[in-house]
Amino acid sequence: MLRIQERLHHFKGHARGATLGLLASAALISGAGFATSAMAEGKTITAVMHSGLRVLDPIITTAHITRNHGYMIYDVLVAVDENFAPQPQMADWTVSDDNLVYTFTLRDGLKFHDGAPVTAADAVASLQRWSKKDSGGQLIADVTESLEAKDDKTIVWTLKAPFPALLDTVGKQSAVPPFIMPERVASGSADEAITDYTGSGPFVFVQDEYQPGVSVTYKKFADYVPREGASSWMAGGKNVMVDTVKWVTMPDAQTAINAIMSGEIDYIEQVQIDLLPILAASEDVTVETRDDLGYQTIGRMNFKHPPFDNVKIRQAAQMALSQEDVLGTLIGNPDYYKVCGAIFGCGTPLGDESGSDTLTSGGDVEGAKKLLQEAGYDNTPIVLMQPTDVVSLTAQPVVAAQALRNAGFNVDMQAMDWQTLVTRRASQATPSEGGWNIFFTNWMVPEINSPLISPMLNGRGDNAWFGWPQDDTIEALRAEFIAADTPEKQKEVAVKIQQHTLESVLYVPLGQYTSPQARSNKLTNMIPSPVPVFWNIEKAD
Amino acid sequence: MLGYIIRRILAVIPVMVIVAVFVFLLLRLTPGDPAAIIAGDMATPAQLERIRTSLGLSDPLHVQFVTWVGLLLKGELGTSLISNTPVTQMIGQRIWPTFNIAVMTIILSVVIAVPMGVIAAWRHRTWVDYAVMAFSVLGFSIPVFVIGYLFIQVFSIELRWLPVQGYAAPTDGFGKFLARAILPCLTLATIYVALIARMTRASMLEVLGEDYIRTARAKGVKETVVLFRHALRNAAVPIMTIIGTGFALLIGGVVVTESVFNIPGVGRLTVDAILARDYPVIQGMILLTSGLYVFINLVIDLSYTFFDPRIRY
Amino acid sequence: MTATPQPAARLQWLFGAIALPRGWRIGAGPIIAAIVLFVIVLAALAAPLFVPHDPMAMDALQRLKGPSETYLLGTDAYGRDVLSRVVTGGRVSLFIGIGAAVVSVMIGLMIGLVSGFFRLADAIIMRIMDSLMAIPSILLAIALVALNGPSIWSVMGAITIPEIPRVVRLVRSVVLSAREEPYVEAALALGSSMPKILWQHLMPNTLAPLIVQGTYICASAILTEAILSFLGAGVSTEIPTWGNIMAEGRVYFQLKPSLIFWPGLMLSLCILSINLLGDTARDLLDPRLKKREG
Amino acid sequence: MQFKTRTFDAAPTVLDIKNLTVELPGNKTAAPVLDAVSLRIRQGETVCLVGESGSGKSVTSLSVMGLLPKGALAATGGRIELEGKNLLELGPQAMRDMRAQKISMIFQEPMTALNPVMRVGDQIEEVLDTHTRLAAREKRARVLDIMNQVHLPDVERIHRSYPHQLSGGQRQRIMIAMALILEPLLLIADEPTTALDVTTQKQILSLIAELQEKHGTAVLFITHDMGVVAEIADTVHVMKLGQIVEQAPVEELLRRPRQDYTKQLLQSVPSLTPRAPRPQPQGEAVLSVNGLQKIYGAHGVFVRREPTRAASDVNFSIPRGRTLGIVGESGSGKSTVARCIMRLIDPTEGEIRVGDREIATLSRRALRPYRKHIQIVFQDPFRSLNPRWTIGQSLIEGPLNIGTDKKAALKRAAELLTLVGLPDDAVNRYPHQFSGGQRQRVAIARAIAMEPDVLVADEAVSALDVSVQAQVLQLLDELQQKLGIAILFITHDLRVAAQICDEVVVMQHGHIVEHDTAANVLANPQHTYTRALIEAAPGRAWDFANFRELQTA
Repeated sequence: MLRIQERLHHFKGHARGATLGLLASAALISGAGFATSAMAEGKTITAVMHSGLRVLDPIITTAHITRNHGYMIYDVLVAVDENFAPQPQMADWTVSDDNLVYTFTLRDGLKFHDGAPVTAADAVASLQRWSKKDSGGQLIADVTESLEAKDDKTIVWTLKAPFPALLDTVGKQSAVPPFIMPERVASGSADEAITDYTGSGPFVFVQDEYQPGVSVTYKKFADYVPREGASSWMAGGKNVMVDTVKWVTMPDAQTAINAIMSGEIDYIEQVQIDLLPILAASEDVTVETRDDLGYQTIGRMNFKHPPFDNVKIRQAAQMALSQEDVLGTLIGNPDYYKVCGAIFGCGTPLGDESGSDTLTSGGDVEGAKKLLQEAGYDNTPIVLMQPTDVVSLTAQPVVAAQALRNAGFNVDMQAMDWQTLVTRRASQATPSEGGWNIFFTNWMVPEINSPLISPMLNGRGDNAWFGWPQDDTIEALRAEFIAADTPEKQKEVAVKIQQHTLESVLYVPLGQYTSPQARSNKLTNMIPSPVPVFWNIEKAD
Repeated sequence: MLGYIIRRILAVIPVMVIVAVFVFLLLRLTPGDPAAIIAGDMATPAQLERIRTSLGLSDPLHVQFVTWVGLLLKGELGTSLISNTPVTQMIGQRIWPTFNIAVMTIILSVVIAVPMGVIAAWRHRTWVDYAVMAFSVLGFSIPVFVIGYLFIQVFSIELRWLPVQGYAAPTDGFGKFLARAILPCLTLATIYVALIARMTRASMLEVLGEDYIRTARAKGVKETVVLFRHALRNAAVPIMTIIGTGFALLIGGVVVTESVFNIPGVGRLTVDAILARDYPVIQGMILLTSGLYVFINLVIDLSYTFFDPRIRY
Repeated sequence: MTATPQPAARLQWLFGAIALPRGWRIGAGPIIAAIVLFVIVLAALAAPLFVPHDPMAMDALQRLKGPSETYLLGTDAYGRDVLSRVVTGGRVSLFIGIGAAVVSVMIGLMIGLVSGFFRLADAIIMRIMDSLMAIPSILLAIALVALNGPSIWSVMGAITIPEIPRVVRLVRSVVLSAREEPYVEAALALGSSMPKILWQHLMPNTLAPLIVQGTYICASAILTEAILSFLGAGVSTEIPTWGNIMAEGRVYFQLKPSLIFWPGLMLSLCILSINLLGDTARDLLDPRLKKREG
Repeated sequence: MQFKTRTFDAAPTVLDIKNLTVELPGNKTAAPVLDAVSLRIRQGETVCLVGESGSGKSVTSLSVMGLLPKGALAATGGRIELEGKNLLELGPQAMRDMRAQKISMIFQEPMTALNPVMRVGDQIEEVLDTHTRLAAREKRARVLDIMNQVHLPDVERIHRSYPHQLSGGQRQRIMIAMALILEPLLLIADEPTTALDVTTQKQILSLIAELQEKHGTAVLFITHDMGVVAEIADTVHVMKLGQIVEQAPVEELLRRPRQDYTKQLLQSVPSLTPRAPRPQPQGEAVLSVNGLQKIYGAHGVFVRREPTRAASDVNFSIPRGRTLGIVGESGSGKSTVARCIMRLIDPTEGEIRVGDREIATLSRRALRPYRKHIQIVFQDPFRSLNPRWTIGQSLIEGPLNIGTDKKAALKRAAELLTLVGLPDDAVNRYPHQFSGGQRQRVAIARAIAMEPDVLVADEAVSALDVSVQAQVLQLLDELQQKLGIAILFITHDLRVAAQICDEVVVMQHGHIVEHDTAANVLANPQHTYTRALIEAAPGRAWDFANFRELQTA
């Protein structure tokens, strides 16, 4: 009923706007009916997220904002806690002794936002759609014998060969977690975005107030039954303590900071570090790091074309780079960055810094020059792609370009918007014909903290991630890792992978940084998490 | 008159067709792939290709064009590639902030600029004239975002009179709307005021030299009556014209102002769409703004008859 | 669509415009403007000879520093010297401004003459120009920069193209009204061919208004460059332009207003000077204004 | 000729200008614009102020109105007394109160003098709004009354018309109504009939006289036209370069001018006497026009306007060495005919023969070789020469087009300049360095540089002062005798036509109503329209050049 009324209101606003639209004064008073629509009732958290939400299908894209959206309105079977351990969320599980049969049992009281109960069939459809898109899911799919709903509550996943990391993969929090959607939604194509946004998560997506790229509103889902126990990262009880959460986008960092200081908004997911001094002046705002792992910034070269098809030249380039310079320019404040040579990130179980000396100690320009000479570099220009419209990626190319020039590279830095960059990096043409030699991007540490999921460690040539290394060694090492069944063995393989990665320069880790958030002091009980979640948070009046 | 209107509306058709073809080709020749945006960082080339196909981007250009034109003729603008929302709905959601701010800006500008220009012309070559001219040159010379930041710094941060940013619809309370709209409007109005004041002054200077002004004075009519009753109406046509052509300038300003003041309007929508290669949204917006520009100028042309009875169509 | 029906009489003044009016007076304003502009241009041209630092050299440890002896105006977010960048930034900004003015005037002149002369071409050309005018120039410019990548050339092109229709309209209206002049009819009666009349009698009439228009285009091109940079569609951050120095600096507006202030000041002074000179040129070339002054 | 002979010795003085001096402020070196002008007007008197352009007539009138352009001109000496009050000392508000109540003014160009965007009734009413407090109905009654007094037809309709919907004569009547509605003591009329056709001029002049009679208004009438002076003046003041050189009652001045300048001025006034007939020339006509027709009409998709017949069924021919005049009022189609003949516009129908070549239907390109045979001189000497070109460049443009060597062309240009009475070093100078009469000579030289058979003079002397007009007419005559050119002379002025034409064609509404020798047309007009034209010519019974009544032969 409520929805119907809202729609009526919406429609009336529209019609009235259209008829009176030409009369300026009339429109001033009445026409703008639904731009912000009805005011949210009760307690509302207004949050500025790192980017605008535009894609609503969390399976089709790996964009963080869409994943965060997924955690708002969907729930997952298994979730990792702050110790990287998989914990039951929607389902408990048992594993057969031969590690081939996983049986998940849905807990009681799970309901979709439209009131229908969550069934095993929904979960199976969702997992199947997910496993078509997610790289980890694809690995599991390769060894899957069957995945079926035994009854309304029971899901049985039978494997052809053991997959020790199955629970970690199903429970991972980043780069496409398997969100559970109703079967009617999940049974659609994995390449076409969904249009029905019914989930079973703690918040309900308010479609009428959704403005792509500008704002999105979530209402508390009254029928959500949280799991018992305290919440920890993605796991545990998701207790919603406010009525409405509203994400708004502010294209301008300055604006957001002014807005939180004047109390117009409650939360900024990522504050630009250079602007922290402004916030320091405010007594009403707390700046803190919610996720200590943060991000890894990286450089990736193109293995298909000269000069970076030559490993020596790749090494020379890596040698020329200094993490300190990159991070110092990008972040500036040492409190928020960490020089870290570990490809799996510092502070993670697999993290190890072997072989990263030059990167972490300010670079070795002379060594790079020498190496470059030995490699017989013929002054082939290096096409370095620089995005102009993504704040967190503007510094790396500029600093790297300078470092490479210092080492004797002939750098052709080409500025472009991010869109052009993501399109162009998919091109395997030669750099002079619309291809490229090197670009930079950032990963959340949980997205690269394991050889199973880190896209850069794929060595399958044309099927690998952009840059397309053909590297059998890394493939062998990854197989070895999958087979490793104890943490100790896994760590051992991980170190080998670390060494090999830096030696053949599969990619260049340029250090780790965290992104502080700002919250109004009215917000309390925020749990630490790499995903900015809105359960547990309380808001004072 | 009616015949003229019909002819003018018919003349709009080729213009809009050229705009449509031009924009379509421009966009499709632009490097950039909406599929890559949708899929994110981890997508493989095969996945991208599948998404492209499902969006219809793999079809030959002319097929895409025919599809789009077919939609247009049905009065639809298509569906956003990125957010999977109908373009008309997206524009519908975001047109009102822009519209309200633009209308308020125009009203504000005319109210400020016309008297400024009239007085400057009347007091030609006095300090009033020089002050008005200095302002109008200055208004042209400062980038609109600098003006915006200046206003924020002064009125919101130093004086704390007004909110820093955001937008509230008039339905949420007129005061609330006004508090948030006044700075963007002033920012936008600066250049518009400069433009209109300048044109008003020039046009008035010309009219004030006319014989009928001398006649009016010879009748012993008061100067205010001479200025506003006799001169201004005769000077109105070029002023109206500049208000119409200045509309294009306003659009440019709106794009910037919306991002400085965080207003969820169509200006930002368009820029975001361009950067994301969301073709249907860009095409829809450009078509819409072009159509609006043409329409406004048509209305202004017709309004000439109101100001000048000699003009008959 | 004919958006702005220019009464033919409006352009009448252009025909007497060649001989510099005798007894012309210039106030202090334009002279100061000329000096300011001269200094800015000279400084930009000679920048490599005297700026204290390489405007592109970065120092991660010297980010966002305030003014000091080494860095007179402080440093930016990459640890580059603001003074050097601001002075050098004029090069690209002015290049874009002047380039856009010259190119759009030249192309517009050619198209406008053809359009004013050939009736058939006129109909087609003016429809295309109307269409171009109807597309908001800033959106067109962003799209063009996105198309070609944000190099200096593509930014210049993106600014130039939307200006062309305005020049065409101007030239065309001058040509159309000049065609009615008795001396043009006399030339026709003397057996001069139309192309000759077009080039020798009509084209010179367009020069005075084109010079004025050119200064305005130049000013607005410099501004547009700044706005494009602001919207993320400008020249690469490596090469300083007034626009992208400000665009980068806007994030730090409250912390370091000087990042916007100095380039903004240079930009505004420069545009102010150009506009003032344009106004002066227009006044000098406009005998109607002279007449009113007595 | 019946002159006004009333005396005003007993009449009270309305306006007394004493030693009025007007100067350019901030320019002490320039000669004063008005130099100690003194002038007195008494009740009921009509004072004419005559002089050529630049003599200061208009400045005098504007001084009285207090309407000198601010900053450009300023009264620096003397007094202007109205009823004993010095107007120069009044404040702005007091001066505004004088206007329309005590002094009114009507201007030359009734189109531009009326506000184009206000209904004329409202414009008259504004005078009442400004100076009186009347009820709306009373106001309207008064406005309609004065409109009736100026003999406007259908006053209700005209009351709500805009100026552009009225004829020139009606507009001037509105101006007069506006000026006289408050019955001022003094009416200043600044060339009020110059922009009007002669027939309209006559009506307006008699209207002014009638109203003056009725209200006893004093009139200061400014004109350059001696004919008008003869018709209406009581007293005449002759101005030259800011000074009054002579003043006298009208008959006295016209019969016995004392000053040389006045004599010279009077001698340049052409009379309505036709020139002595010349022997009929031999040979073929060099220009003949047959059944010429020009129809303007829009054939738009959505437009349906009545086509305008600007000229129809026009026939005439000119033999070598002779001058044919086309006379008519504005809108008669005379200029359309000239432009068709020049092929500046394309005739709708008919043939135009130059020599034995039919040119009416030739394409523009094919026409070019025949252009040399027929040349034109335009009305406005300020716009007919390219301001960016030297005189030399303008003169050789045509010869270069027909393949003359540049050096030869330049040499010929210098000769031509001598021929038209200009120094031959003028080749290197620009048009703005010459006066209007000189430029018209250049334009004539440019035309004859092509050695044409026919010269079309389209109102070629209308924009010139009478003295210059006489010189240019003489030049044309001389050239015709030397070179044997046929001249097609387009004019609205019968006197001018009488001076120079062998034959006259009278046109009205695009048709030829009379075509005969000049002597016959003037002495024995057949058509009523021709007669009306002749009768409307002011001062037609006076032979100004000889200071006596016209001797009818």
